Amino acid sequence: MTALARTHPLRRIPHAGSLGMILLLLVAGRLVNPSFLSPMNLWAVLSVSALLAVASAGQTLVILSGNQGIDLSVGAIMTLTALMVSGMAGSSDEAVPLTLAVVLALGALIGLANGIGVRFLALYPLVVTLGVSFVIEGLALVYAQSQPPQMPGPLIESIGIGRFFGIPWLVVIGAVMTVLMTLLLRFTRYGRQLYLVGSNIRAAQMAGVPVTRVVLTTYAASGLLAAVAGVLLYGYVASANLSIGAPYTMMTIAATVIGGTALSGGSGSFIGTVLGAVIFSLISNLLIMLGLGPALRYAISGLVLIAVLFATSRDAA
Amino acid sequence: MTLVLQGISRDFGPVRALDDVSLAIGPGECRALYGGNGSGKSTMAKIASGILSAGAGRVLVDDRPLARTSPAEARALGVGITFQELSLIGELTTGENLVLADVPRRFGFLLDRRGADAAAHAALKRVGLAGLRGRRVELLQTGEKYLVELAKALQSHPRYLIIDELTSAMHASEVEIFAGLLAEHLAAGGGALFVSHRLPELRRFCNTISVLRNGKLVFEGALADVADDDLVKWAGGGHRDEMPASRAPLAGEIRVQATGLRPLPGARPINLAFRSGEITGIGGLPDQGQKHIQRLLAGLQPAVAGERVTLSGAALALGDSAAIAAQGISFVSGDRDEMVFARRTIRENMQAPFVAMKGRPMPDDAAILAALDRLNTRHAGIDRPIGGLSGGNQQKILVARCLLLNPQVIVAEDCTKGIDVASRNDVHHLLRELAHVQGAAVIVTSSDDQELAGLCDRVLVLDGGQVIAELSKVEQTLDAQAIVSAYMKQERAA
Amino acid sequence: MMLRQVWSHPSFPAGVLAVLALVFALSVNPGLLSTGSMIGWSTSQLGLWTAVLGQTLALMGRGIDLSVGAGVSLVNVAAIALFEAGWPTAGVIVAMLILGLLIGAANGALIGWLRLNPLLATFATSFVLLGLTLQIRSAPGGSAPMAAVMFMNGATWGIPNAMLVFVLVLLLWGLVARSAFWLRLRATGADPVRAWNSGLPTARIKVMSYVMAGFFTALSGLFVTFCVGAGDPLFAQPYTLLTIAGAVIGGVSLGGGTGSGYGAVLGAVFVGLTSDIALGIGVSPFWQQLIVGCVLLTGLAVVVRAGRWLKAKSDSTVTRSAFETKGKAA
Amino acid sequence: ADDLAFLKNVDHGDGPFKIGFSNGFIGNAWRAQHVEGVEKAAAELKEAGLVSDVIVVNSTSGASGQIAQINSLLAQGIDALVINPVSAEPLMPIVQRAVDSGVLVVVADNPLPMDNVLNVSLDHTQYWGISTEWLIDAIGGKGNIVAIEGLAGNTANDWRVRARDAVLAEHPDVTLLSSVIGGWDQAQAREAMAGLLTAYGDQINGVLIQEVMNEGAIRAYKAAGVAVPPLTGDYVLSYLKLWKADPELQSVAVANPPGVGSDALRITVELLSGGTLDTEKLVANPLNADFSNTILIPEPYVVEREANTTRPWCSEQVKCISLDEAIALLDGQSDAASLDSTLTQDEVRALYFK
Ligand SMILES: Nc1ncnc2c1ncn2[C@@H]1O[C@H](COP(=O)(O)OP(=O)(O)OP(=O)(O)O)[C@@H](O)[C@H]1O
Ligand SMILES: Nc1ncnc2c1ncn2[C@@H]1O[C@H](COP(=O)(O)OP(=O)(O)OP(=O)(O)O)[C@@H](O)[C@H]1O
Ligand SMILES: [Mg+2]
Ligand SMILES: [Mg+2]
Repeated sequence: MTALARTHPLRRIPHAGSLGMILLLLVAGRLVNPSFLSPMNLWAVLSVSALLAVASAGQTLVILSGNQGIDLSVGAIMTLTALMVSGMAGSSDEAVPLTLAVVLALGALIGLANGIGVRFLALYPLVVTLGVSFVIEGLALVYAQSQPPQMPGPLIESIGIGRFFGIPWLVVIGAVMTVLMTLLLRFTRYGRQLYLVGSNIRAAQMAGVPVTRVVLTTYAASGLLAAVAGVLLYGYVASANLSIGAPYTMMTIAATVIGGTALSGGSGSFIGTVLGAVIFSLISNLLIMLGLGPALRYAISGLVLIAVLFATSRDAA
Repeated sequence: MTLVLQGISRDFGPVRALDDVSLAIGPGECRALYGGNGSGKSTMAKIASGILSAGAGRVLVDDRPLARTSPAEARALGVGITFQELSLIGELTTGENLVLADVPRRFGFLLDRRGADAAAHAALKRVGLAGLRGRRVELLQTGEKYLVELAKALQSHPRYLIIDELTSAMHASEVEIFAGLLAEHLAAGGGALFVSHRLPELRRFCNTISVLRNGKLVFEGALADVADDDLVKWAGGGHRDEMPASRAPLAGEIRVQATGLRPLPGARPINLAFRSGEITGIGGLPDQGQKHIQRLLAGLQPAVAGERVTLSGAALALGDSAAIAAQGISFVSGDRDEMVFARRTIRENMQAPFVAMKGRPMPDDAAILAALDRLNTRHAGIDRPIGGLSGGNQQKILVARCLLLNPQVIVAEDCTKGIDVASRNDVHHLLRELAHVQGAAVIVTSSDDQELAGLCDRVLVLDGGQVIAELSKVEQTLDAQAIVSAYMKQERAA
Repeated sequence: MMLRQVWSHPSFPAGVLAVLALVFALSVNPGLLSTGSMIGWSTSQLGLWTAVLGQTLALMGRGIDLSVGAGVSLVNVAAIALFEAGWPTAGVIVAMLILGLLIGAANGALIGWLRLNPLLATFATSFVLLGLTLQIRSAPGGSAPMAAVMFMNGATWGIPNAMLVFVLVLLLWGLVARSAFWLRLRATGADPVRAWNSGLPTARIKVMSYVMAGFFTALSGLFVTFCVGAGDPLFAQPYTLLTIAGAVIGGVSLGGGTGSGYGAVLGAVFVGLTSDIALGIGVSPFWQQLIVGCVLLTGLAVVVRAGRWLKAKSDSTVTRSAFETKGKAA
Repeated sequence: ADDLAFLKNVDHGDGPFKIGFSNGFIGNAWRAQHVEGVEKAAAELKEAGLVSDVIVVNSTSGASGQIAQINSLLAQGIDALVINPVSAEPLMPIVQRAVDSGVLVVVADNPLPMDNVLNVSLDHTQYWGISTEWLIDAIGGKGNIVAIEGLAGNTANDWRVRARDAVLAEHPDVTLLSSVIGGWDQAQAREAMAGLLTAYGDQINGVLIQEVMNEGAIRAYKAAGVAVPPLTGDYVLSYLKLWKADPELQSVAVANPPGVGSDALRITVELLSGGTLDTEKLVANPLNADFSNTILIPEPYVVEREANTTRPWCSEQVKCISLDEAIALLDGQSDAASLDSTLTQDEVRALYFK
């Protein structure tokens, strides 16, 4: 990467499209309302972005893994996790560690089930994860019925609104996740194998990459990271219902792709996804500020999304 | 009445693939297009047929300009092309593929099934495959596919036929069918542009030649006027492969012992052994089980019941390519689609096996560059995506990777497919060094019997999954003629 | 030979599945066979059955359409708005078909010409369409002409008119499936690069596939309008995922190029019956969604696997017989 | 009273009766409580020998799925059908068919604009009307407010917005700065509130917001470190606790009881069993004033921190209670439980029948 930048210092600014888009949105926001750039609003937008970025972390891995990889169960896993944390941990912090262990393990298991469907049954990822999401939604309903949501305890509470040296915890967590994910993708064996598998799965197999392990790990990690995002989402809003995670499925895909990860796999980075999440959150924030009615807001957000896609992620010829 | 490519230039990013190249093909003329890997032959062919746009220059078909980058328009103007990577769509039937570009219709929008079938029948009859028009292309055998590709190109009755390495994957009898059709086409006043690395074929089919080197036209004239040595020199290499009498192979121990192999479904099981320090070729007609043996050894194919392979005495985990690679068997194939990480950099491609396996120190840039230099690989920096290199150079990188790995066994499946003579020599030298100096067991196949004969110490000829001949350089029984007669005898007997 | 063509057809598993589901639904609830029930069932499913054909067109060209639901809803509320403005039925139908073609053209242009990713492009257009829908009508209401609604909810010779109408839709689909365009679309979807190299105008074909999908979206919206007789901005939202699930169960490949509209309809029939299965088992309402989810997941997995297995089996018969004839000839 | 169109199918003999209950969607605690209430009432009625079976189904695919499910319920040969419609108008043809086939149809929660069904509706005019009036009062009769609505395109939301606008029309000194959608989704609401806070800052004197989303909105304020202005609240226990724990929070909760489902079921059974409806209790259909076929279930409680019974909306049916009383009412239930009010069979008889 650095060597690349050396060869083409100007043409190779990483994420130039996304950064330009963010600049554009900030300028537009400033024009709409001077307080758009106030620290309060920026922290609010960054918190939302961090939540979306964490939710998109698993999606990024899955999309990087190529071979039509996509995870449509992210939203359902987030819902189930939020409900479970709410139902199990209750209003005290004592049960939080155990609850976290359980929901993260469950998330990873669901992801593993996706991976098994993709790798061993050789089904399209879209089909498997869509089917699994139907089942998870059903499970969430059954769970919520037997163990109704409760108010969060102080720990979860502070994830959502607390600050760490003036920085919202969500943003801190997002930043840590960004560092971890970048280390994972760039420097670990798994990360480098993931790019190979996503770039050309047959070639990876021939080079001796343990493809099955990589694919299973990727989907399991996606489930686990979706569970992490579910916990954060619960912290963000402090209550849960059965459709709370649903919007995140498509949002994570959009953030990942806007961030420059090719839907065909094998190229992209988590930083890109983070920028994609920021773009997405800025658009949403800007549209709320414009004070538009629902109809116009939907229509304009669609048009802006088209423009962003056009600017950041056209398919190659 | 000519196909004229005038002053064609074309850049791919920083690479100038073609630099002011002109050529013309008249009626009845078959022009050879020759040059080293990456010299711009395929690019030229693609520009002539409207698949790529020319950066500068123009294409005139019988004085009518090819105005847009559009294969459809080139086709309408009378240019037909066969692609080395084929333009057939596997999910469709052979018949459907043939009528695709020009679907017979009723009422303007409905598919005229009878008309389509008749058209497909007529076209396929010319290559002797009329009976296969209801079969999906993905179920055809390799040679059949190339014949269908040819039928498809001829289907629009082009005046100019562009053939990009069609014959390299064909078996001799299929080449004959091609030869007949080409002669017919030329006799009817058509012209042809023939791209190949195989000099004997060029001499057989063509009367004129254009030679490219680094995207520039270096020679144009009658083929009879140039000697093979000149061609090879132009193509970029220093000398023609004189097949230096290789040192007698180290009388190595048996490294790979395979028992109970069933190379073809239902065939009788066979046993094979491969020694260290020896290059073993597996020859024969296409699809006689060569692929199964090689892929089984590489762990890319699950074992059939009873199959067992040991490496230096230890059983291999058949079907597990990662484990087998870790045990020291490297696989390299000429099919770049399944070997190359096109979007990733050259460095990552070189390092892939090290990333895949634990416990091997990652080669640094110096080691990578040294390995690439050994093969005279042309590249613009190892942190550029490998996909931007020509096919031949990509291929060399894959072989150079084996050099870094220093494996116990190398399984090479037609690994010099479509690379120029000079590069081929580089690869051959490297394989010999790996075997004869470093003591690896090398197991190769090739679509070119000449190559097998030159490269290998020993060649096993397969037919119907059985070894029907074992030819050896030491015993002086090995030459291309011997390989061909071994399997031809078998075919005639059948 | 003929028999093999039946069981190796990509829609065969979906057909089996749909029949099984139907038999099960009827055995637990025989009343479903009455004309009245058939009317209720067919009017509730007609929109979905038609919309899945549009989804099939998009999938066939290696695309996808996440705006189906929003598109059907837009046509629905726009039609009602025109009725309320006093337009005659024929005028509304023509206008809505044009609207559908425009929706499709917008999707097609983004995907075919501007080369946006189909999944995200149609996701984005779904927002635009939803916005337009809410602009026209912010809540359910309005009414379609009584005569048309009565007709759609009626029966002729004991057969629900909605089914008869759907037969016409299938005939129309028959024209699509027999068209030269369909062959070119399959080629484009199966392998866009090779299709282009073969001389097909692949971008235009993709655009056309969405335009035609838009036509079926419009038909679906009109059927919804005439079946329910009112406008509802959210009515067809579930169609998006249901049509994808239905098409995939029906043997349409997400990779483009294979599958059939009839299979997709069978898949949609199955998907529509899943809730009856939950009802038939008579479980607690809180478990129903889980059961439906499991049935759908199993359906998706089993059908895709079974379809592939049958295809492989059929293919091996083909290649084996090829070996045999070759052997005989020699 | 026998000429009432919706009563023409009440005669199904002596029973016990078979009843289908079609619930539109089941995705939040309110709906869960709603369905649970129905199941509980059903069990009781079964015990009493009044009904033989109550088949409860949810639609997992919106209105179109609900139509199919009602169709299947009809095919099972039911005497009466109770529906909580996903949306009203699209269900009319299938409901018409149910009526034509002799099934008694009672519509719970959201009404249908038909004259041959009995609507047992919640009063959404009250829900946001009272909320709006309270908020206007809380900000002193003038100032600026923002609103966060439920799901765009939904019948109940639309009804509530109309009620709000009617109240606002009478108070020209109160400006609605912006009304955005929150989709009854906590996360969306928090994001929306954060945006509104940035856009209007301290101009906002009050926040008008529907249920489910309130905690999200409050969190937006807390995260921004800004004091929460008067804000309309939720009627679930978790919100009431949160309100109780924050003495600064000025709020109100108008209960929208999920028990309307069981009430509707009980009314249905009473009708089948030959009860004579007290037509005095019927009001005009909220969606079509020409029909008088609706029982409006009043919002049973309006909760303020200190009970204020002098409010104009207080009545015998709309009880004005204090926060502590409300919490006591939900004592022992889960945090997700809504403030509810259900009638017993005797109460139903006494209230709505002669
Ligand atoms: N699509 C492409 N993108 C980038 N570079 C390309 C592309 N196609 C060709 N090139 C470059 O253009 C040059 C000429 O390539 P071309 O394929 O025409 O060579 P060739 O003569 O066919 O070589 P070979 O014998 O290896 O096939 C090479 O340097 C190659 O790297
Ligand atoms: N994704 C890609 N990006 C950049 N260049 C590419 C890409 N795919 C192919 N090319 C270039 O296109 C040209 C044609 O590739 P291909 O491998 O088919 O070579 P060929 O000339 O047809 O075959 P041969 O190497 O056998 O002569 C090559 O120069 C290759 O480098
Ligand atoms: Mg070439
Ligand atoms: Mg090449």
